[in-house]
Amino acid sequence: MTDWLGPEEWQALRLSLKVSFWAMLASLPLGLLAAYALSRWRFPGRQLLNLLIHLPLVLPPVVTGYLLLLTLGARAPLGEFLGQFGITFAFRWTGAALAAGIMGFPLMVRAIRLSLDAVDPKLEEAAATLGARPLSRFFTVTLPLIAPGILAGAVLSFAKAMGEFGATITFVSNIPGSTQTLPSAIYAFLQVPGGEASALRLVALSVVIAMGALLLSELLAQRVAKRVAGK
Amino acid sequence: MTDWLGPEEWQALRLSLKVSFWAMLASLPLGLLAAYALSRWRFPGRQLLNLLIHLPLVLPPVVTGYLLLLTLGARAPLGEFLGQFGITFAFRWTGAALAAGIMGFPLMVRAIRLSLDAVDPKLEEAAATLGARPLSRFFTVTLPLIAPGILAGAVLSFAKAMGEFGATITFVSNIPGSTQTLPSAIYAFLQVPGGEASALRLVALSVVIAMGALLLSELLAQRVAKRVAGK
Amino acid sequence: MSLSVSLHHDFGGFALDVDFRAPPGLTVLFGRSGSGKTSVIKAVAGLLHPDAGRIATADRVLFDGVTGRALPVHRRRIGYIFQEPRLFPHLSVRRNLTYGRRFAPRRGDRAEVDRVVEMLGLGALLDRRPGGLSGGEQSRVSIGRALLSAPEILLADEPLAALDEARKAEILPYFERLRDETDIPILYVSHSVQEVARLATTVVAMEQGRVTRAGPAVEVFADPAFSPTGPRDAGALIEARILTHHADGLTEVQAGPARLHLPRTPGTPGDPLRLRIAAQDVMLAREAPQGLSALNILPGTVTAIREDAGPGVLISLTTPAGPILAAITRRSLAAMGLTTGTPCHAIIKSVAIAQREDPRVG
Amino acid sequence: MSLSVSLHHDFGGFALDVDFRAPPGLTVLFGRSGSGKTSVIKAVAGLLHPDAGRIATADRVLFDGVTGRALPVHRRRIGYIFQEPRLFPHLSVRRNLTYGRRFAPRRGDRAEVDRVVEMLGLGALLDRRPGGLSGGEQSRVSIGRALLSAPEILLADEPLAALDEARKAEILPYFERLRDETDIPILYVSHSVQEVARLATTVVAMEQGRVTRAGPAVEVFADPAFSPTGPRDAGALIEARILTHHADGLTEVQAGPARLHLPRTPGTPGDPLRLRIAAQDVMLAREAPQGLSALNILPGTVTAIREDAGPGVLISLTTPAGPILAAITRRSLAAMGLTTGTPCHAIIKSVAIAQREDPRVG
Amino acid sequence: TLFAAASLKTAMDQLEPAFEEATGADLRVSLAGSSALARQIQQGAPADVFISANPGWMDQLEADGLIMPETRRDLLGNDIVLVAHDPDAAPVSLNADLDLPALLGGAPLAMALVDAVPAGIYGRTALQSLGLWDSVAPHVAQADNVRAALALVALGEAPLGVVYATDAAAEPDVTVIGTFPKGSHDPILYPVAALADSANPLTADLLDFLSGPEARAIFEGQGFTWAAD
Ligand SMILES: Nc1ncnc2c1ncn2[C@@H]1O[C@H](COP(=O)(O)OP(=O)(O)OP(=O)(O)O)[C@@H](O)[C@H]1O
Ligand SMILES: Nc1ncnc2c1ncn2[C@@H]1O[C@H](COP(=O)(O)OP(=O)(O)OP(=O)(O)O)[C@@H](O)[C@H]1O
Ligand SMILES: [Mg+2]
Ligand SMILES: [Mg+2]
Repeated sequence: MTDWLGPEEWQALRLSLKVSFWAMLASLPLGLLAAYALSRWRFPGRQLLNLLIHLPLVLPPVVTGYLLLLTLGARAPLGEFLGQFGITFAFRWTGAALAAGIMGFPLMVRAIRLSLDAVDPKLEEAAATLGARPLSRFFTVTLPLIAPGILAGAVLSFAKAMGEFGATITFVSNIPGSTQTLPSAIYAFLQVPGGEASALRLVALSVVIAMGALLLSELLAQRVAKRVAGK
Repeated sequence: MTDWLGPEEWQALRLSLKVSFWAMLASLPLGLLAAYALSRWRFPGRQLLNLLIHLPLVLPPVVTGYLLLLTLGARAPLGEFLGQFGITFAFRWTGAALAAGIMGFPLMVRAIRLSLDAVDPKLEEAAATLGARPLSRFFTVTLPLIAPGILAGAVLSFAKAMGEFGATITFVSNIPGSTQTLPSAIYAFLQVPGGEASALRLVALSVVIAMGALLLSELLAQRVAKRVAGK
Repeated sequence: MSLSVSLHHDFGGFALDVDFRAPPGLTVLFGRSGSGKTSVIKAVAGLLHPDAGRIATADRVLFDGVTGRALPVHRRRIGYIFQEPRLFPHLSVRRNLTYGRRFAPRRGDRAEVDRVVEMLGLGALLDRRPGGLSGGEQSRVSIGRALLSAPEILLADEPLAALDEARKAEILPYFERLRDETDIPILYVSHSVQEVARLATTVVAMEQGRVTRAGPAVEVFADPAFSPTGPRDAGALIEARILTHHADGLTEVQAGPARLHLPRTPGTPGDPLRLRIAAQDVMLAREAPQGLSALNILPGTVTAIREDAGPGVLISLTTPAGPILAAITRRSLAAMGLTTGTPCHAIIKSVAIAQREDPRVG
Repeated sequence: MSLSVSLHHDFGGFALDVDFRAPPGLTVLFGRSGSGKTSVIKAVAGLLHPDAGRIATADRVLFDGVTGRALPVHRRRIGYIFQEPRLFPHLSVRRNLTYGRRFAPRRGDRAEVDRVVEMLGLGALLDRRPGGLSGGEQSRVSIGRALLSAPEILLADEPLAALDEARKAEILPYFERLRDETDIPILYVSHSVQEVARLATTVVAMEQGRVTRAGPAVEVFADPAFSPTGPRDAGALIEARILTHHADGLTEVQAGPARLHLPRTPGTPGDPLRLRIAAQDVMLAREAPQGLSALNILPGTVTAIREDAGPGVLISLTTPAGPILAAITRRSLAAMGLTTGTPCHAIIKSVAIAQREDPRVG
Repeated sequence: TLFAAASLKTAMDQLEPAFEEATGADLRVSLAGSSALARQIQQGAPADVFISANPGWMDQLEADGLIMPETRRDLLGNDIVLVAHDPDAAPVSLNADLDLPALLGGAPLAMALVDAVPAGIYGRTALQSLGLWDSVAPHVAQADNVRAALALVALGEAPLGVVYATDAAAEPDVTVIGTFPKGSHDPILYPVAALADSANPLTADLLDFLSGPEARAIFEGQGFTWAAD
């Protein structure tokens, strides 16, 4: 395996996994919150939030990356501000994770929201009559019932992150070891003559990984579904 | 408006709308079928189909475009075969729609599938006892109940198509008037120093359009939800 | 038409093992919660695929465990009133009701819809969606939906459980008419002795997934050993025929050579009628009593005395009207010195006879 | 503790407009399908936000339409047995049952769980999930879930509708105990006259969203004008006290100066007891009858005669045991020449008295 | 850290170990589109040296004061060529008489984006100055970069394409049938410069190394011309 992949590629793989994993994990709570807000709350600006979440889907990835660069780059006010607290995204793997997370965010929110919309409010009502506070209700009733949606959202976000590169490369460049992910590496290979074979190898790799994640999520989802069906 | 946009941009806008609309519309029946198969049928190769559908999410768009070129280009066997029936994708807007549709397909299928999984099979059973054949059942019970998922899938697919460019430009290139979509135009502007302002104009345009589609879908979804809730 | 059901199914922890014939008319499945009634009905509907068995009507095999052939649900031509309403949430009440009609080979006339809507009191709800309906309203829609699908087998799983007595009384006659005027086999689950007594042609009693007793309702009910929910619900069924309607609101019926009075009962002279005389409602006297408000006094002879744990005993009597049961206390048994063969009189209040839930009666 | 409910709500097409006080004990909401019972209960639970009104117990205001303040559902400390089971599909039966316990301020002891599980016969189902349970099993779990949440107000919407008689008889005493031994206000919806008669401290009758009659159960039931589901369900309630248990299985009770015999009834001498004597089960005689199997014969005087459309009439009598109702035919009325003030005898079969559903009786 | 246009990847893959060996330092090379890299530099990217495939972006950075102007020099040069898919295609002479549309036979001419990507711009300028542009413009399929354009030709989707000589040389499935005369377009240059913010002591070494003979051999091995010549 280590023979088959060069050390840089090996690094890119590890980084991709790290970036995708954290992109997914960090999006989860936010995605849940956003999906919940969109599904259950009526507030001014709701449709604006909805649009904002969908933006990365509509914008060419380069534009998303550029916007990130403009807002969270080392020179940008917000970026500088966060930098004071030791939070920097620019040209770090965290930035890659952020970009990947943002690109996968609309997919995650949609999946969770669809599940949320399908939860029978009568069950939440029942939990309330039994004395469960809103938060307890959410964790004991809503959350287990939307598990399939969360799983779907997570796998979509992960898969997207494994494939994302347009926004990532625009935002944090393509620095081996710190921001060069598999897709960036694939991109670079495709930029030069004769790079196709190498690119293909990496493509196969990311396909295998995504397939693993997908199978895992399907397995988990099946379990959840069985539990809920009462088998 | 026509002043504000150059004639080529105007054309790109029209083309983008056309491409996105058809990408969405043509994906719908296939997406429904795929989602149904994945949600309800157990067949060998099910997970393979699942993976295949998710591929465009995982692969860098360029790779997807390249694969399309390899399979459906004018010189590719399948492409030539279809060409005999007058079906060509290469360098046509149809190819752009195909690429966009494929890129949005995983999103659409997921959304529909989540809705399908949430449909209470007891209602389909009830329809069966009332004499409804599987197909009638699907159209009179399942389909109306998954309308929110279909809407979500459609809007995701449309939004994705409005933003897609990597696979599109790789597959069908950028021919003004026949395959130059808004995102390609935006990308082009971003390649040259000082092109940001022009790019921004087009970005704003696609955002406005996507927002419109989003709002429309939310409105429709609300109506559907109200109907089902019995209000 | 008759329906024969034989099936075995293992749920893991619960095994269903039944074999019975439902002759033409209405067959009641009777049994405690969890005894397997719904499972039997689901198997007939095709929603449960049993491990083995055979389900068939005179002219159609619905399921054959040997060949493994099972008719698909939608081709069984059943009307299934589920235990819970299961309405289509996205369709109006009207479209829920008429859902099955478009798939029916012979589509009932529009008047039929109006009749059923009228009977179920759904007129004001037709354009509503099920979401906002009350529990009873939902269950009425679900009854209507099954009835209007022109079924060739009717499966009713506790259809009236959520309804008030008055509403039940409006719907019961419809089931009676189905039972008497059509050839459709009806499987009917109910926990209500009154419903069972009134409707059942055949009774199939279940316990823990097995049939413990099956037979014609009249026979089963005359048996002092059959007290579906404790001895206090014992009662005999009597087949009678309407004689005349009196001006004071009573209907006189002929049961064998005997005549009985009951509150006005719809029907024309000559119509057959089934009466249930609850064992509790029968009083016994050695001498023919005088000056009582009770109108029906039947001479009879004690044929059996069944003593159970409780303070009561069940007395079987033969009377001109047929066998009846009386529940009296041990103390009375002793005081009156009744034994097998003792002649005595059964006193039945007229208003106690008969089709209890019908408000037009009484 | 008492609960006062006053509310107005317009559903568009259906208006709810009720105002009643539920004194300590169990208050039955009684009314036809669609009359608004569930809506009232939902408002008390906080699941329906009425347009106006006020809902309060002695020490807590749950809803005040004037200030607009409504206590959130989870802080109302209610136990709500919904009309449909509404179980949590992802939790085992055990975790469904104990769901409310962790939120209860005073957490009942574990023995309480075992007692409720035992009473509801859920022992074998604890590790199953609700999905595969039978209808009756689900509704039992839902009863248990509400009872185990240590509620301070209990709302029960047709809790026993899906259960067989034997099961009902096992659960009813639990509600009686709650009524008699705790201070919890209970709102209870039921269509069953027997359940109502047995449980109700107070009866609130509803029709089309309005209260048509409300008052102590004994009063309401003694009123010949109150026949909840048609005259044939009329019947008086009598308050009595256990005297002795006889060796032959009968229990003798004291009702005023009169003594009555009924089948063995649990309780120790001195315990209060409520009896329902259905008007149908009472026979009248001008002379004290002899040699009858009926053990209870009460002298009385006719106080009122109510004639309705049907062939029957309702006679109100005063007897030493209290006011009772008798339903007889017009023909008997004429034959016996009864008018207000006529002395006569009421004949009641001992087995007909009392707490009907309890299998330990009879 | 070196920011280099992605088209230099193969060369950079060889340069990196060579430089590391020579200096013992750790060189990191970030390869992306010139526009992306330039924007990142504008936003404070931690780069030390930038090699652009597009002089325009370097001008922009210079105007912004982001590079050390004295270190800027043109490093590499390149040619644009006309390539054909058909291995037997006859060479053509690129002048005003060439009937490109006829050669294409209705099929597209693959180029990079003619208004945005350097290869496309050079190609368009060359065709314009040869007077061929107007006739061929409707047939041009613009890819997002040269490699994609080349792929179109390699796959035969487009019979002809206009690409860099370096790319054409490395692609076995295309045949060069003509080189655009140097005068028909602006010189194709890859400028290099140290960034103003660079505090790395090795920056100067890297610049020297890039201009050194070892680097030259590597670049020329890839078909680039040495701009200093
Ligand atoms: N959202 C609503 N819109 C319109 N009508 C409604 C709505 N909710 C309830 N209703 C109507 O209010 C009436 C009372 O409903 P409710 O559920 O309180 O009846 P109920 O007395 O519990 O009846 P049941 O015994 O059938 O359960 C019904 O006729 C119902 O259709
Ligand atoms: N999938 C299953 N797995 C295990 N047990 C099951 C399954 N399905 C049903 N059962 C059990 O089979 C028994 C019979 O269920 P069924 O629904 O037929 O009862 P029922 O007679 O209709 O009862 P009820 O009167 O309560 O509706 C129940 O104890 C139920 O728990
Ligand atoms: Mg059942
Ligand atoms: Mg209700």
